[in-house]
Amino acid sequence: MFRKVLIANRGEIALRIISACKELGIRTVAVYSEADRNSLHVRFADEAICIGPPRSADSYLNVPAVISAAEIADVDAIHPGYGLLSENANFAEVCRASNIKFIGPPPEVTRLMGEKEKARMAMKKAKVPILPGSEGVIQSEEEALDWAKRIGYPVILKASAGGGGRGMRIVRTAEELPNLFRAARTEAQNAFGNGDLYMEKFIERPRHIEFQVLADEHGNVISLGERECSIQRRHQKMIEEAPSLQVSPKLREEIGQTLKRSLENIGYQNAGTVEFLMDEDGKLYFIEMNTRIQVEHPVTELITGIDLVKAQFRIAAGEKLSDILPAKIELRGHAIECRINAEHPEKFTPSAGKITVFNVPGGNGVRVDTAQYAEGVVPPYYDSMIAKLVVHGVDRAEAIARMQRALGMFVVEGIHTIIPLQQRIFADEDFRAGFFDTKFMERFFEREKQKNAQ
Amino acid sequence: MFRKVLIANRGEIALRIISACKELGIRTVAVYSEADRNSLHVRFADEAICIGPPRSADSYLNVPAVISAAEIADVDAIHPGYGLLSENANFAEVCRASNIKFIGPPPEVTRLMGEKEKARMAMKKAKVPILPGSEGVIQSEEEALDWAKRIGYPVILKASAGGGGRGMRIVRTAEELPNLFRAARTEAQNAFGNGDLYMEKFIERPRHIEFQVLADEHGNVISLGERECSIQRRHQKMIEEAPSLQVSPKLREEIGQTLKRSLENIGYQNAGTVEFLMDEDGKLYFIEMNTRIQVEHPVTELITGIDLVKAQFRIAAGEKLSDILPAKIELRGHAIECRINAEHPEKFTPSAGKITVFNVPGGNGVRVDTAQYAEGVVPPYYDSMIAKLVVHGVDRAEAIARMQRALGMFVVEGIHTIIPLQQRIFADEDFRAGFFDTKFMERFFEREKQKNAQ
Amino acid sequence: MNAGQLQSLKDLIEFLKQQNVGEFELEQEGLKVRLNFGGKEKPTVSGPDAGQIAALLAAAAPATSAAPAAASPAPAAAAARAAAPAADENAGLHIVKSPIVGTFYEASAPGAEAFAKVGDRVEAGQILCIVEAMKLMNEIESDAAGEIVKRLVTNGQPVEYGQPLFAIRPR
Amino acid sequence: MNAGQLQSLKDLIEFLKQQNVGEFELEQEGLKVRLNFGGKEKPTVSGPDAGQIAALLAAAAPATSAAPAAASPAPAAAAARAAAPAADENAGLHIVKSPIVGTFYEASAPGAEAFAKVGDRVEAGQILCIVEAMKLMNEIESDAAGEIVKRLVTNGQPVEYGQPLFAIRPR
Repeated sequence: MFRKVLIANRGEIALRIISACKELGIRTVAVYSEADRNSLHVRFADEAICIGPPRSADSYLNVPAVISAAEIADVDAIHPGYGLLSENANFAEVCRASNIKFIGPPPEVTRLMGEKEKARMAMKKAKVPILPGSEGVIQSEEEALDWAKRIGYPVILKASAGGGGRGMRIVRTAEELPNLFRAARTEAQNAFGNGDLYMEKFIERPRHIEFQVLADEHGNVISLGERECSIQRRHQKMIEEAPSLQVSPKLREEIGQTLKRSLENIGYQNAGTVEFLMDEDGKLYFIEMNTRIQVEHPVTELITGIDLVKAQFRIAAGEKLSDILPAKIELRGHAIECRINAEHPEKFTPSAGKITVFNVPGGNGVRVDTAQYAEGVVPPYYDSMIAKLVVHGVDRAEAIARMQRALGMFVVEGIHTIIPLQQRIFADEDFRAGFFDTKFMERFFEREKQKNAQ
Repeated sequence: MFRKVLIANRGEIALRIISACKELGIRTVAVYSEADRNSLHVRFADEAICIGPPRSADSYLNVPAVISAAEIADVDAIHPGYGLLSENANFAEVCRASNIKFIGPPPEVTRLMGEKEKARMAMKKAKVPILPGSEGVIQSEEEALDWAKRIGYPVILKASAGGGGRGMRIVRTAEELPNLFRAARTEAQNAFGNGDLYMEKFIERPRHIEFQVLADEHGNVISLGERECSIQRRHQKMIEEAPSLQVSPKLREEIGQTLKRSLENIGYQNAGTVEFLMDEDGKLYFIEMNTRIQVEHPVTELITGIDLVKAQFRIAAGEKLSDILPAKIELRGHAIECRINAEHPEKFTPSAGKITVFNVPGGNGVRVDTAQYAEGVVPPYYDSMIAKLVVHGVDRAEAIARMQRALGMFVVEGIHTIIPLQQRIFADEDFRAGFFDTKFMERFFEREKQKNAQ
Repeated sequence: MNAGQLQSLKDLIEFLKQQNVGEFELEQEGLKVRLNFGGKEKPTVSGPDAGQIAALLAAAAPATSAAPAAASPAPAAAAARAAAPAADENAGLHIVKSPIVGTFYEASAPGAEAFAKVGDRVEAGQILCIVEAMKLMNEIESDAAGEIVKRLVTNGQPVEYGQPLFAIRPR
Repeated sequence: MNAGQLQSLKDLIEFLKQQNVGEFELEQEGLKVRLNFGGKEKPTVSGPDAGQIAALLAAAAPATSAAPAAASPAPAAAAARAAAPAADENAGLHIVKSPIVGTFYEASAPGAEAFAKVGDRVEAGQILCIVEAMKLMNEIESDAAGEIVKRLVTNGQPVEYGQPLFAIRPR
């Protein structure tokens, strides 16, 4: 096992990784920006090194600063957490060159999965169901009409170079296609300097379902089942749960086997998450793979009893999955996570500042992952998530009841949080019935607006 | 299910019960003394009623005050928690007369189990192994010699009326018996005005092992396995764990079956704990039964996945065990609880006062039950336990490592706590190896004294 | 609380009564008030009235009527609680508090004359009311001599330990 | 820090050095200092010396030498950190801080002459030292003109972002 590890992250995930290290007997080195001098990840690490000013680009995302800190602290390994440098293949390569073990897959795999089209093709080859779409760039309106016919309407046009909705058009009939194609191409050209478009099947009410995998460095891959992450606001997940009501044991087993085969072929290593969209008929389509630990990993930990971050370290130290995991993975009960963001619960403006009161709920079946504390400060420079409230119950009904009582006992004063919004979601009939998709929050806000207007 | 319940307790257990009620959809009424006006059990209950001044005898132990509060709040049931009125059969009777359901066994059973000699005889009749001893009062030295011969040395003489070590003598040989017998009788006579003595087998290095049971109101009893509670200071438990390393699956099954039979005969109802001593050969002897929820119930909850407090309510509402529990109870992993007392970690003087910093550990496998918070006050009137830190791991080694990291992250300032002592215990080789008995803490302090003297 | 706020509260109370609301919660920054008049039938009054709510509010929520400096609730002893309601107008008054939890009755039986009314001059040791607890009628004696200037609870109302019952101007 | 405390600390440091201690932690009410000199071989110095420990201590633990009023650590910006060590004796001095994390070297190569020594007069823009990060030798320029009155780190010592390197009395 490693002697000493640098944690190239901040906030709750840095503390989560430090906790795992402490339990494994690994010494820890925190890095921090000047804004995080009084953070708990600094307090609870064995050593701490200031690597730059508050802006992430100058500190947490500054590869030379992080690597220098690793060198002067003389660590064996770096855990990147999520976000920041976690999916930066160059960083993983510098680690390798510096003879420091990067806790994650090799840079080649990270790079492959980072290029969406290549990842899609690799998964398609391995027989993972992917969203039907055009192969490569569509050159003309005629070609677009042809693809749309093969894929079946509705389809969506997307900019090859793009993101954030620009150069994107939903097309429902052949009649409207030519105009929309031209509009998308112009928009993409203006936004990205590149007018290339491709086409995918459009799902009106998709669910976001993802599978957690672990892979050792001896060619073995295992799937630990799925998480349901459809409750999102502007593509940001807010609530995640496991298992999904929509995934039958048979489907879980099938996807698990397919992922095992495909990721063994690709040479995947360490923890990863394979994201799918589920259509209205319950069919899953691969969209992308995240080559790191995920924010919402605790829900999988609670139902499987497996510590995923410890597993990451043991995998990176060369252990085999068969030595890390129980012989048979059993899913037990139901887990739900609420992200607690420091945001105004209606306007969603970030709410940085000093926390005056911080009462964390506890008791049976409640887990809180946070690096915040009473009298602590939420700096304005980083992600607004200040805590994850996770519950475990014998079934979804108990988990929901438990989350409601825990949300009611989570007292944060001095800043705004979305706790009141989370409470309203858990009181929502559709949510409680499991009747939702990634458009749920839009409808939810619409319903609230109408109610308030009455 | 009940509509509204009064919680006749304070501190963490009051909050624990309120949490269970919230998850079951039951309205809650807190009662409080003037010293607890700002307590979390008052804050998180739906209603709260002040029942008296700080002294427990005038508030929490004041039966008319508690019953009056129940009447003016119009509750269906009272949950007594542990301690205070929980094993007061008269209180349970008043509840019954007032047409309020007492969450616990019927007063007759509480009364039987409260009289140790009767409880012992009832268990003996039901073939539960009891500590060998004299039957009733020993009249003379000759009779004492006779009993000692039958029981086998060493034996212990105890005052029938007594407690607290007075009138108690350990006898290792027949030669020393007559003198010790006379001394014990004189001491008992002086202390209690009653010189009656009885005799029991003396176990040099006993372990304290207890079995959790649940019993419904339809005659069904089940054992949920044991807890190991040998780490005690002055008969106060400090650390509890489940399962015990000393209890084989076979022994667990045997004792479970015996308890099921005997408690079904007795007509036991609701939750209870049967306490045993284990001798050096691994044999268990019944000592007493606690007819209430126990402080250390969370370790059983963590390894069984059963919510014991919710089960108490469901049983009291008339549900059957077969509807409350899974078809097969499986023990999963290992759980340990540390009691966090507001005491000086070396001198053990109680440490009341204002808490200035209160950082509760969280993350994977950590549960904290507490009613304390930053800026909260520990009043000097009550029990010194301010929190229970409970961990769950795949095995004892992981649970110990997790407890160590969690203790290190539990920051309490403003008052003293025994956290530093708990940390030293978890670093102790004998404790880690599971090599301990109820005398462990005496030896531990002796070893520390010797080390410090060097 | 200024005049406007007081008026709003009165409106609210009237509305609550109109609507037969049995429970009421008020939460402000650092302050939480809970009331519950639902449930069992009261033997002598048919339901809560506005005066009763106002009295309970005053008793349970000192911060709303006390000076702004006292707006954040400190650990409050019963004395502080009792003294706080309108500290200004109660200045110099002695407060008789309930020594037990129970139900307040003004008279020995429904329809009988009240033990004490506003304006009465009472002696220390004189019976002022009854608080019923567990079917026992506990006579509550005055612990001061003087004139009763206020009764702070209504007949049939549940009272906490330490809850103010009467205000007396001592002789 | 009074004279007695300072002397105790010096004794402790000498002792630590004597015992070849490679790591050192100091914790006080609300203050935690960690040092680590173990691990990789330093190219030019064989081990930590007392001056190095003292300098790091001074840099990392402002509260120990600052006035009692500053004893509880507030969120500290680098400026505060740099200015704090012996605010009294550094008053009026300009502190040159490390702009990057790395290893401090006084000279361009082992054995070569140091870029700057105490007593030297330097110009703004003049190279004072090198901080090595990822095998790159980064020349650190002075951001003030004046006389170097103190060097706060030793050759081969690891330095944080914002760590004070030199104290300059500005011209």
